Amino acid sequence: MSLVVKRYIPLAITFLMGIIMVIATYFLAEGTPARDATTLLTGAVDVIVATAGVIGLIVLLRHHGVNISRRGKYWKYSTITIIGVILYLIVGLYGVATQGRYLMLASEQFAWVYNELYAHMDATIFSLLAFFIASAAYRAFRLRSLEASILLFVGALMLLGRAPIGGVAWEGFPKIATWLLNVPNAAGNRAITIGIAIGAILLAVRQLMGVERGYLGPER
Amino acid sequence: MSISEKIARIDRRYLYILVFIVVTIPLLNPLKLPLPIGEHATRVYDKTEALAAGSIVIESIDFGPSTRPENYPQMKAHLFHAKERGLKVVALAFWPSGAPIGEQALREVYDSDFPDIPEYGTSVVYLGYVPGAEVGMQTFADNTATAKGTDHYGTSLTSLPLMQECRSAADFDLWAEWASGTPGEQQVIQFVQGRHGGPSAVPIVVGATAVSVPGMMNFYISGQIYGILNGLAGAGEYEYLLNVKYGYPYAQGPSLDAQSLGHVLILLFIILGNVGYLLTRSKGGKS
Amino acid sequence: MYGINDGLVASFVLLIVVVAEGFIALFLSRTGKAHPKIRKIAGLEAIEEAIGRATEMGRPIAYTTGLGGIRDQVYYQTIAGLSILGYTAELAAKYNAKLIYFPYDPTIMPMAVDVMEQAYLRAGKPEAFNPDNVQYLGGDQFPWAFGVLGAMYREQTAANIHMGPFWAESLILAEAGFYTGAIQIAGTANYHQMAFFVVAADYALIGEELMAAGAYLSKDPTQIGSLWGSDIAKITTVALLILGVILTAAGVTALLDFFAL
Amino acid sequence: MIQDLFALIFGVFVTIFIYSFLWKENPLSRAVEHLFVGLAAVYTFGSMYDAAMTQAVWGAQRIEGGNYLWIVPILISLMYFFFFTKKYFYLYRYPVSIVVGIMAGMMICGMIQSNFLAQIQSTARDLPLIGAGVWDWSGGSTGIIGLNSLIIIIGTITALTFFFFTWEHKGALGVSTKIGRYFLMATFGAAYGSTVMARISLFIGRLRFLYETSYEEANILVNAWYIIPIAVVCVIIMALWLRSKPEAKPPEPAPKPEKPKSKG
Repeated sequence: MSLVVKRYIPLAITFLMGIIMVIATYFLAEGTPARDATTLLTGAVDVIVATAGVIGLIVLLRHHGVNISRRGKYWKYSTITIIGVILYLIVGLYGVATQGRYLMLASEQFAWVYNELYAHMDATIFSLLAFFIASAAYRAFRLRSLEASILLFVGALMLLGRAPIGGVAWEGFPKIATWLLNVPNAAGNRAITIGIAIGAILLAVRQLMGVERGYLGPER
Repeated sequence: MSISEKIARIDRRYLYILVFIVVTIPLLNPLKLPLPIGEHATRVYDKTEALAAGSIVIESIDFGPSTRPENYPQMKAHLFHAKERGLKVVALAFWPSGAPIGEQALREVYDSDFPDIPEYGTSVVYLGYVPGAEVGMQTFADNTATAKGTDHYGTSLTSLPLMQECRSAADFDLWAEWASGTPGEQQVIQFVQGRHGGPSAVPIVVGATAVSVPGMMNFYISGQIYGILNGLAGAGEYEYLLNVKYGYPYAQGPSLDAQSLGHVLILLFIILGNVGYLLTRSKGGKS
Repeated sequence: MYGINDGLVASFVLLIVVVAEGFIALFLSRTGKAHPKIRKIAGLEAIEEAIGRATEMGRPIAYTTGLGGIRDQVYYQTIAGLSILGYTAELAAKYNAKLIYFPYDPTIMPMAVDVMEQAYLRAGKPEAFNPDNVQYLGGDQFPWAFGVLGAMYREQTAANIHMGPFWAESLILAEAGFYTGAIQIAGTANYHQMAFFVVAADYALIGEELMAAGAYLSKDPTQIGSLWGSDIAKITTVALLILGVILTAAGVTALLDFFAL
Repeated sequence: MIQDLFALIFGVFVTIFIYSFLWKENPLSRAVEHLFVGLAAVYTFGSMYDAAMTQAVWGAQRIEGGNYLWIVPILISLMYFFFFTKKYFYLYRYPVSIVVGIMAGMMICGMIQSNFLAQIQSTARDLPLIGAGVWDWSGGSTGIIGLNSLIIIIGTITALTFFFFTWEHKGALGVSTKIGRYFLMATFGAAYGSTVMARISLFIGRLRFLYETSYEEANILVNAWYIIPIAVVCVIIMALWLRSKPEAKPPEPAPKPEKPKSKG
């Protein structure tokens, strides 16, 4: 009994939902009430997962709270996280209370924190990549083997062709870069795309059939 | 440690300092290097230029602050172009973080009082954030009114004349996608173009971060994407084209100089690394 | 009654073909009528070695599934990543190594805890599982990436395993992770990020290899059968490609017309 | 407004502190990291909450418009909270199984159409091998159209064979997978090389923020770069302080086993 509730019903639900979506796409004409109902189903996804955000918040607070109370490693930094959560949550809840439709992101103060403070950290961390891409190229683009050399030369030609200066040095560089992008790159890309499509479809089929159910728990 | 080993294993921090210096110099002191104009950007320009005045352009702002340096100048230049050409613009964002950015661009291009301008509602509308990601796109293409009932400022769509003209994908003359991830150009192709008559019915031009451009080439070759602005260089090329005809400021000059030097520096790194590698290897072979 | 929607006939036929091939292969393998052998995937074989090394050094293993959630288009990569998490956690439990998992999207947190708990149970050490080793780092791309980075440095991880959908943070993790001295195994099916994993990580899984990983590691004939099915589907694809090119070159448009249906 | 000045100062400080990570993981970058994670958790919570509100509550066919059916997904959503119980932990699987099923169904249809069918179609349609002028030099970045077509066709097929899982890569298949791997490497090289521009752009974006932003009000003018030295001094003080502390050295990492790098 318990296995039925724990495993088989969820599997059956997954299967049913998958089949409904496939049937809707192929057999239900647009604009019919049945099709509209399935569109609502996709909209419901956002609602169904919504509480997970609360879970994340609680788990984070619990993790750092426990760390502080135990004076664990780096507990002082844990207080920063907790203060950040509490302050931003207050801003957000104030926004919810004052914003006409009880939304959080749309409230002015919440958006201000995001655009004026949060965005700086976001963009800076992203820009670390300018350094990492340079050091990774330095350390990994070596003439080790034929494969590595192809990687190196195509990469170097792209670098030359994509930089404005490349075209000034020799007008052929941008053309070669465009050709590399349009021809060999497109070939590899196409194979990867097709491979992923087949792999993903069969993964989904395995999953809908309950064959691959790594995520659905107990084997016992 | 021998010299060749040292060359092969330079501490990464020195590389970082070099990157920092080399990118900074041209920003402080522009070098004014010339810029070649590529086919990808020209096609975006020509497509927009060829549209009849009064055609409806969807400007889909699907990026956040993190890729703003690349996407923003592209989008702004294209908005300017659309305005100059007398096209009707429906701007919207499928990314929540795109909504404030879109508003800022519209203010800079149209007027700082946007949306309190006479043409608002007739030749330009800003819908703001449209929720639902790819589902939202699909709904918007099926019926613009059901995706979102009001514009960014709470005005009902029924009271905006432009939205009466722009009811579904059949009315779109061009979809300009400012993309940096998911949802992005792939979702537009799948859920808007794919379901509404293909590339001839809904042509798509994309302004993308340079990282995602190689992945789009397939769609470009197959015609599903008509033209691409490739990263900052694409923005620069577009600004340059607009500069020639409309006198739009070519602001990306210093940045593109910095790009050039950065690329050359990384090439030097690669060469240096390989010199060190080959030297150590040949030594290893002897002993 | 409704028929097949306009423009989707060819797509439906192809779907049926791919799924049927998968099924037949799966069925034959399950009933023992065929015994497909599987080729080695170096990146997956390396996981055990990486865990062994972490055990020797007494340092933890960092595991991530990228920006994976269950509510996005690439959810299938997340599922694949969680399958590999189960395998990795089981090995880690067996070797008594500490495994820290950094979920990105809160929607998969319960799944991750479930998967790891079951893995420790399979290894016979349910008491060794500490739910605190599933560390949530705020479900946004760069805070998450920076958090993982900081944790990798502070914990001095001996192995970093990244399996799932990755975006720009792929190189942040793979390159910065390199300097902690860890073995790095990474896999993604996001086309534009594979290059960075290939360049910066020690072992990389490319595209479909990630989706096949769950079946590969399970050693379950049913699942391996479905991999065999995917190979057959690929052969069909190659045949269609060649046929299409030849027919088009010969001026016969029948196949293209069919695809346009 | 004074908060704009605060935002400016904050922006400069976090930028410099995060860049200090490039030197090493240090208390300042760690502090920013912890703050950022905290804010992100709230942001994620907010965006998920907003998405649920706009989907379920606001709108003509939603609860606002009298469609109380939308309470059902909200109730299902609450099952996630059984995460915190020991006995009914498994109930979280119900919302998950619904979502996974829906996503699987959507994904299958999308994949077959755009990643599979469209790619085969375009290989057959857009890659001419015979025809007028196909084998002539057409210049520019195109070269010879027929040759390009041939390369793409061969590249696609050989690279696809690389993904065969249940055949040994030997004999003819071995040759094919080898060529396929070369194509994949070229693909990755192209992706890497063309990404550099994007990454440098981001850094340029940050530099422009540091150099060009300013705060102006009445008779006060604060340029962002005024603050850079202060932030840098913070980093230097921190570095000196770290140096003065007896460092608990982590054990030297054991050498990695020297194995031929697998790029597959």
